Amino acid sequence: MSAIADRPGSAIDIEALRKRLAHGGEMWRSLDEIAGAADFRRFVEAEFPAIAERLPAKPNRRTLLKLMGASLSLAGLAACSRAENIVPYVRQPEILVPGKPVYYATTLSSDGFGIGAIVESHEGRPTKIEGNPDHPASRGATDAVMQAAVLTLFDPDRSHTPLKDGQPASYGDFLKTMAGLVSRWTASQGQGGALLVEATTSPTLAAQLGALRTRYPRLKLYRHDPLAMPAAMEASRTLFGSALTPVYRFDRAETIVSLDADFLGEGPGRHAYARDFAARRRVRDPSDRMSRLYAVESTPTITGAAADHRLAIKPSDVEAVAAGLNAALTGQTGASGSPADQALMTVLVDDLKAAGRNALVIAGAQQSAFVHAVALAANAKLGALGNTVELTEPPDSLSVDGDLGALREAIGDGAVDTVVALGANPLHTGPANLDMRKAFSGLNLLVHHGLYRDETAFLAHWHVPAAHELESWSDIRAYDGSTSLVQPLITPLYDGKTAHQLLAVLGGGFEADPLSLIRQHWTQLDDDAWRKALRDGVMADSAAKPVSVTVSPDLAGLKPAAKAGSGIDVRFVADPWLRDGRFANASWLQELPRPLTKIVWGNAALVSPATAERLKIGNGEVVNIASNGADVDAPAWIVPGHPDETITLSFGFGRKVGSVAALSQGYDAFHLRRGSEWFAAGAAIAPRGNSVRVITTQHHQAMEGRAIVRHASLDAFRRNPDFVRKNAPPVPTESLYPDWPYDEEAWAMAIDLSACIGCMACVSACQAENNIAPVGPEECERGREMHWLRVDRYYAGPLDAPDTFFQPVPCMHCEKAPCEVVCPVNATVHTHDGLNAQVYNRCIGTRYCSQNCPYKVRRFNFLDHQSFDKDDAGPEQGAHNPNVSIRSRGVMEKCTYCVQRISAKRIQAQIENRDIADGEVVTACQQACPTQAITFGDRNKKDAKVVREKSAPQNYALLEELNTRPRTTYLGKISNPNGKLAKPGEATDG
Amino acid sequence: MPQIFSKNANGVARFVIWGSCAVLLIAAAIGTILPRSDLVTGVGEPLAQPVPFSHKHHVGQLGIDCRYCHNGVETSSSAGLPATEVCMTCHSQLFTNAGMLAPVRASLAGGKPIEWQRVNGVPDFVFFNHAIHINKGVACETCHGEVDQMPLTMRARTLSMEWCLGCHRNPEPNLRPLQDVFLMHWQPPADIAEIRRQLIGMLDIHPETMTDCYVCHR
Amino acid sequence: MSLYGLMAVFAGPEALIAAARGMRERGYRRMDAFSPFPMKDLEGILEIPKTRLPWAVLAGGIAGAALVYALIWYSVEVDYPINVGGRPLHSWPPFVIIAFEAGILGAAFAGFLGVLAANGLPRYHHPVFNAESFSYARGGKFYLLIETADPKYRKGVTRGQLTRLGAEMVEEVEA
Amino acid sequence: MAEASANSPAVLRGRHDFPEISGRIGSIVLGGRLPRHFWTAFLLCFLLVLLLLYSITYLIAVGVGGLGINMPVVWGTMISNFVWWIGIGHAGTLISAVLLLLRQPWRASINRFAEAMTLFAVAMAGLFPILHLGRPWFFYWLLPLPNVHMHWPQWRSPLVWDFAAIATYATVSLLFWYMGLLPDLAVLRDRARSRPAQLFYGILALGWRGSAYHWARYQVVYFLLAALATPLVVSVHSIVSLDFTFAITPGYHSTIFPPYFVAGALLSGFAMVLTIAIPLRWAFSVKDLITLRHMDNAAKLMIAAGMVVAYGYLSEAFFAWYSGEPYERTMMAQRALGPYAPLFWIMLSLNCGVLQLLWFRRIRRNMPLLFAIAVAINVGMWIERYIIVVTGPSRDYLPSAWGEQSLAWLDFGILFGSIGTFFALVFLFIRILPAITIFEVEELAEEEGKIR
Repeated sequence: MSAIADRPGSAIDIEALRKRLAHGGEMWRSLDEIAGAADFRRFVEAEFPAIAERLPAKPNRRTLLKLMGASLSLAGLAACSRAENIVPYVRQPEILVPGKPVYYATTLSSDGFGIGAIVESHEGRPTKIEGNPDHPASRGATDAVMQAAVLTLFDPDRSHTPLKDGQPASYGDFLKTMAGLVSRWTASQGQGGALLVEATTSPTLAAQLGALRTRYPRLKLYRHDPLAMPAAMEASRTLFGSALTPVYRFDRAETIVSLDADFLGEGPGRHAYARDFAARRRVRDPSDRMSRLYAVESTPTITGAAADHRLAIKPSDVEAVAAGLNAALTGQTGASGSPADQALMTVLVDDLKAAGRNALVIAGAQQSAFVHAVALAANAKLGALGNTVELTEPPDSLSVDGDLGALREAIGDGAVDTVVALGANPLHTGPANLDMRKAFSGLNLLVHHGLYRDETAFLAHWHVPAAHELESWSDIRAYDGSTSLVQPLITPLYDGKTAHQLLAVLGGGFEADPLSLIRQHWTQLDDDAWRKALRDGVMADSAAKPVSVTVSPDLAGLKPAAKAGSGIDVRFVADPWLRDGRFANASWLQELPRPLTKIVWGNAALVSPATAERLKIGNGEVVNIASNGADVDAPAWIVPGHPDETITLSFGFGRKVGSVAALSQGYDAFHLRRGSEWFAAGAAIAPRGNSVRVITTQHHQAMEGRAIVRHASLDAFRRNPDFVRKNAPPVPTESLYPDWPYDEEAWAMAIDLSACIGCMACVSACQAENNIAPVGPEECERGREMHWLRVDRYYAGPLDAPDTFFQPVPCMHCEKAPCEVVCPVNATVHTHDGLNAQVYNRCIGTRYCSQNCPYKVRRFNFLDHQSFDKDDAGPEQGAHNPNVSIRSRGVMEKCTYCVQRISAKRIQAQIENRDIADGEVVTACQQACPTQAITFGDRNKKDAKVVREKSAPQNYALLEELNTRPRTTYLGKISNPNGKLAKPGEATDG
Repeated sequence: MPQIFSKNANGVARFVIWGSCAVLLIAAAIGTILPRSDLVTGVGEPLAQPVPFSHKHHVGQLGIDCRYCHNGVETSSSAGLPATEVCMTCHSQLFTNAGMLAPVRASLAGGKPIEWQRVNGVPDFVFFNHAIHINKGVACETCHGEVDQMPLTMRARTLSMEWCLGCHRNPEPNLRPLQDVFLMHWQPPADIAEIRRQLIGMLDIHPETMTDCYVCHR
Repeated sequence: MSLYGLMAVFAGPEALIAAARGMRERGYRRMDAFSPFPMKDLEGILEIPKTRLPWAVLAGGIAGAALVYALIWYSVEVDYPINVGGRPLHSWPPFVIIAFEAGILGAAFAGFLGVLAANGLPRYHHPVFNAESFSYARGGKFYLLIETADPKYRKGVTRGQLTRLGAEMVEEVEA
Repeated sequence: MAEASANSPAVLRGRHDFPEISGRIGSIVLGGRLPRHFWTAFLLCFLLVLLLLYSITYLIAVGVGGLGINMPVVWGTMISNFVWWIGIGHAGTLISAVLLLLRQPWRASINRFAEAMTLFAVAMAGLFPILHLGRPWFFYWLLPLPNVHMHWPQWRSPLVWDFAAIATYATVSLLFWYMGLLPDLAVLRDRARSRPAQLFYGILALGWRGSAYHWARYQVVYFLLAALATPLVVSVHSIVSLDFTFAITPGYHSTIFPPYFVAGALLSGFAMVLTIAIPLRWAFSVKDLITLRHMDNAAKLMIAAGMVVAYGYLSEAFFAWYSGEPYERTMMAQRALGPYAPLFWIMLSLNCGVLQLLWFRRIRRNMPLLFAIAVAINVGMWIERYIIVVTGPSRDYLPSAWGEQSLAWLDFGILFGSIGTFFALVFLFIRILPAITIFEVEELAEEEGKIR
């Protein structure tokens, strides 16, 4: 009941009103702090003169948000004026028919690895990313970061022009400087020169680097990848003498043991892994089998949430567990000291042995070489090596002279005086203790190549805008080594250059054309093969071949590295969407709730309930985390199931550059990092006493004993297949009203809760497809976020080791829709095929429908989130889907089952005078889902997939006792715990 | 006491009462008629175009098919405007230095598109699809009128929701055999009623599904 | 200047009633009484016919309800049938509510307009206002008007009778 | 019966004659015989009117996002203000219509301003459903109009019923009120000295001359209107309550609402009558026309209505428990113990606690105290409406969607602005029209034989 302490001024001036509207105190703190900083000032003046004037005052958040939130209309409701210009082509491209989208295959980079994508393009405007079903790393799935690619492409904050010492300069001048550099290097064989690259798998890039190094033998090459996880390589190097990377085959795995591995949420293979993992757990009939997952983890992850048995321990204890596992498997005694209780270990080991070659032990990528070695040894021992695990040449192998630390030393002792940084932003992502700012300041020449005018860009003597991956020609390899091409969807908006071009420049190729650079590398492809590669989005059988190896049982002398330190362990994680902060300026990603915490527009320090109790801290209370010399202030956030005496800090926030990034809060965990390590033992935590707001989109975590997510163990399911009816309210059988006939199509959706891993891909896909406005932190804090589809997260069972459930909640499209009868203006009504249609232009905003929606899936435009003026609309409007109306202020909106897609398919079918085939209409959420948890189709088609799903015994409708007759139904969650272990929380919360 | 009001006050009162009733009625009538009148809908009022393009000449006199310029009409939601190239296919030969075509030549030379004024427009929250109408036997003429009589293009129908629904509820009277949809001044054959009844079945048209909101609003 | 009638002023209600009754017994028909507040007894004495306005009110109510219900029915069944929340097109219970309100409205209007029409109001200029003594304002005064149109009206006689019936004063009212 | 006996004071004290009555009442208007602080008080109200205008402009300019509402609680003060004002409107009609039918003599001297109060309250109430809209400028889409975009209202929606009910209620109250005014307007017309006043009241009086024939028809129709207004007034607040009852939201979906809303309306209505009458009779020294008896009866009616409301609270809670529905139960528990608990308990203590004081005659006859209680009840009833509006959706079916709304300055700006506007209108009414029915008081005096 806190009234917002915000007094109106005297004059009634709309602009002033808008400004005063809902600006939070701390919201701007971050901006004010840096307002003084010279480089920021320069950035602002160069970028937003309008804001620059306002800086001393409190800027108008909402104009700002408009400046960068993808929020502007292509199809504005206001554009009804008579005098409207329409502009034809001068020369119309062959393939292009105005009004018909074109689809191209390309590949997007995820921490340097490729994930195949199909990009929808309207009149040459990429608007939507879909997964490429033929690409091994995508299998048709996407994730939030991929979806946001179109947003970052059109982000007006992107670097527009080259900068010389922070001042706009011409690319020609840059080339002159480079010419000088090239001649110097040619003379000195690259003496004193260094290249700084980030994680990459591009064969062409590797080749170019190779060529450069042969051209300048003294040229040094460093790689800075803040999210690098080198342990696996180390392990394989020590074990087999060669760097090999594991590729897992979950489609073959029966018993899976994860040693702190978040294989569903992290890593370049996550989509494929999730697909296979879910496929092995799809149960529709008591006779079906399903795999079992034991997860040991040092921070809550969606993998742990999906596990049948989960053990949360300090990161430093994982090795002990690994040792215990190793001992148990190799039959040694002395699994003592393992924090895992014996019962679990024995059951786990039995299951592994039973599974034999179908067992799978996975080591967390962040974990130490020892854990990896144990995992490899275990798999080898069980015969799983070559079956569920294949070892291949790592696609990102690149022989470098070292990492950022090495570069720092080289600069320090004067070996390097010129650095060309490609993409990397070490000033933000580098370990604090290196003090790269100081090091770089001493350089003769620092060239930075990146998408944004980030921290490094402002320090650099020369900054060159990079081409967005949707603007670039390149090539890239996937987690399994398969190679695919990256082709541009649009010519560079801001005349950005690809990394290949820049390397070519360093090699003296000043006029190099981005396409030919790639094409040259692939001379072995004839034009047909090249075109095929482009069309398919992946090169046929280019995946790396598995290498057969033998593991020495003694783990080649690898020993546990970490000593179980006293004090609190710090566990670093990369933010699932912002990664190392490179996507901090994407409002979609900022506003996408984190899978487990549901936190948006900031990050928090996650702790377990017990630890919080011990430290007497509550949610949002600021704590100071001090670890080897550095310290950072962060708001605490209590997460049930978080390991005790451990605190999870996430990278990616605390960015100060970029107008969206400036809106968000959060701390910069890189301050606490020393090298590339992922754990720090013995941290000290001191409550500060004050607290800051942490914005979350879900405030209540328990199901209150309601039959919302209905779940059972596999055994329970076998005993009682329709467990979803057990201790759930009875279903009304008849209605007061006669049933309405639906004799054409009857669209319906089924969501398999066993398959849902809560990765949020569906939500971001929905946002991209349906032009859903980001609303910014204040509005989110007020609970006014606009996502049509939300993924509810519930906890059940004991506080310290709860079960975690995810439930995607779109509109249920009730046949007896409560929302419709209360709308006074027929703005929401039913269609002949049973859609609960929402007519934006009819809505007057009584909000009665939302009031009467038991699922609360409707979203309201409380404020003017989307402007219709195409002229002052920034480039972001380019990302908009032209087939979906932009909703104005004061209008209700909600999930439409992607009605624009239905209409498109229906029109197509009707033109061809045929029925709509099953699976022809695919909703955005369904298409993005990596585990195919969502099925959509025509309920009237007897053989439709959705009908098969809904005929499963565990099919139920949310709140079906209300007799709203939802078209969206759920398949109850079935887990597969080992009967020998009493699973906590199994009985509760039916 | 003396009269406060003069004798004719009663007359005035009566006049005021009946007068206000009349005013109300007239206002209601205007409110009903005006939105449907050409003043508001802009029917029959040509817009000034950068190039005074005459459908009368190109369609009526030269008999160029609609699809020659509006080539998306059968396949796409948008019928499409002719690219400058298309104009120049002929005008590189004919009227090569006619003054009124200067903007076209300039456009091709400068690669700068011609900015036409939209004549037949619907609000942005209305999603109209040309292809489906053409493929279901709704002729160009039906909505765009007799463009071959238009020296300057003008709106021929109100394009109001009322007008759209009129046909969506009962499409039959507006259907033609598919081969005739691009014809102008089409004379229905004697047995048109029968043909239309067949078309409804043949083209699988379901009027009951055509008044759903999302047919136009998405 | 023709004469409209004779206006007799009485001190109190009782006097007026007595006078009215008296004049009536003397066979006067065309007369009217004016009082600051309604006086039931006068109705009988002056044989004021029972008003038929209640029927007008009833008719108004029925008309209002019927019209609105018909409009609703036309809109949901004929003009634009839509499936709203799976409810029947003709969901009469909610429609009745609106019809009820419309009925009340119709009845009220019928009553209000009816009474004005029946009373011939507004009538800003009326002969009785010509009477010097007639003021509806000061209250306390009660008036009896005998119209010249009355067959038994004889100027002197009538005036005498009124005075005898206790009129404080009798005044000629011009038409 | 001149001297009021202690236990039931007379409805009319002292002896009067007709000129005196009409003179005293009329002179308030004509002679501008206003108490000292009349205009200062009016000025205060006028400032609040300005606040209302500012707030509305802000609301239209910025959008309903300026209010504290959010998901899931998308309804807020706009709705509770609406229900509150409508409720206040009810007492007026009840006094004037129901008491007229029941031939309660004590209605005579208070019905006029009670009716005026009704009108102004309904006028205020009428604002809120429109201000509440996300796109207020389209409110007329609730009407069946012959437009080209083919929309009809969705007749099943309680909001459309509201629209019909409020419109009817406002119109009928206005007609009823105006009809009651006719004779008094005639009085003012004839008493008026200045020509403008004569014309003003003359035109409004429609040439009323008190003919016996007119009185006869007038009486009949006036009673008929009263007979119409009585079911109307009940239906109106029942329909308003259906806005909630019709919804399946826990805490809304309850059959007790219609009677309990009507009772609540009377409670708040009479509270407001007292809030106006007590200062009025004091300021204009008409204590002998508006007597203790009126105050006393109003207070008694408040108790009666209040007890029904209390029963409403009780049965709401009871049926939430008795239904066995987890949703209803949780909602109810949360209402009493959750984030809105403080409001809830304040409401109970005011509407059920403070109310009980009225059992004591000494308190009922103690004007300052009675006034204070009336104001307290008004506050309590507003809170009740707010609680009903917000607690349901804030704790409905899916816990994941639970959340509370806040109150922004705008919420208060509009609420207090409307209160100020209401009183400003009351002041203007008192200044321009007779606040006490002249002809009925005279009739009363006649019947009670209190004529000198």
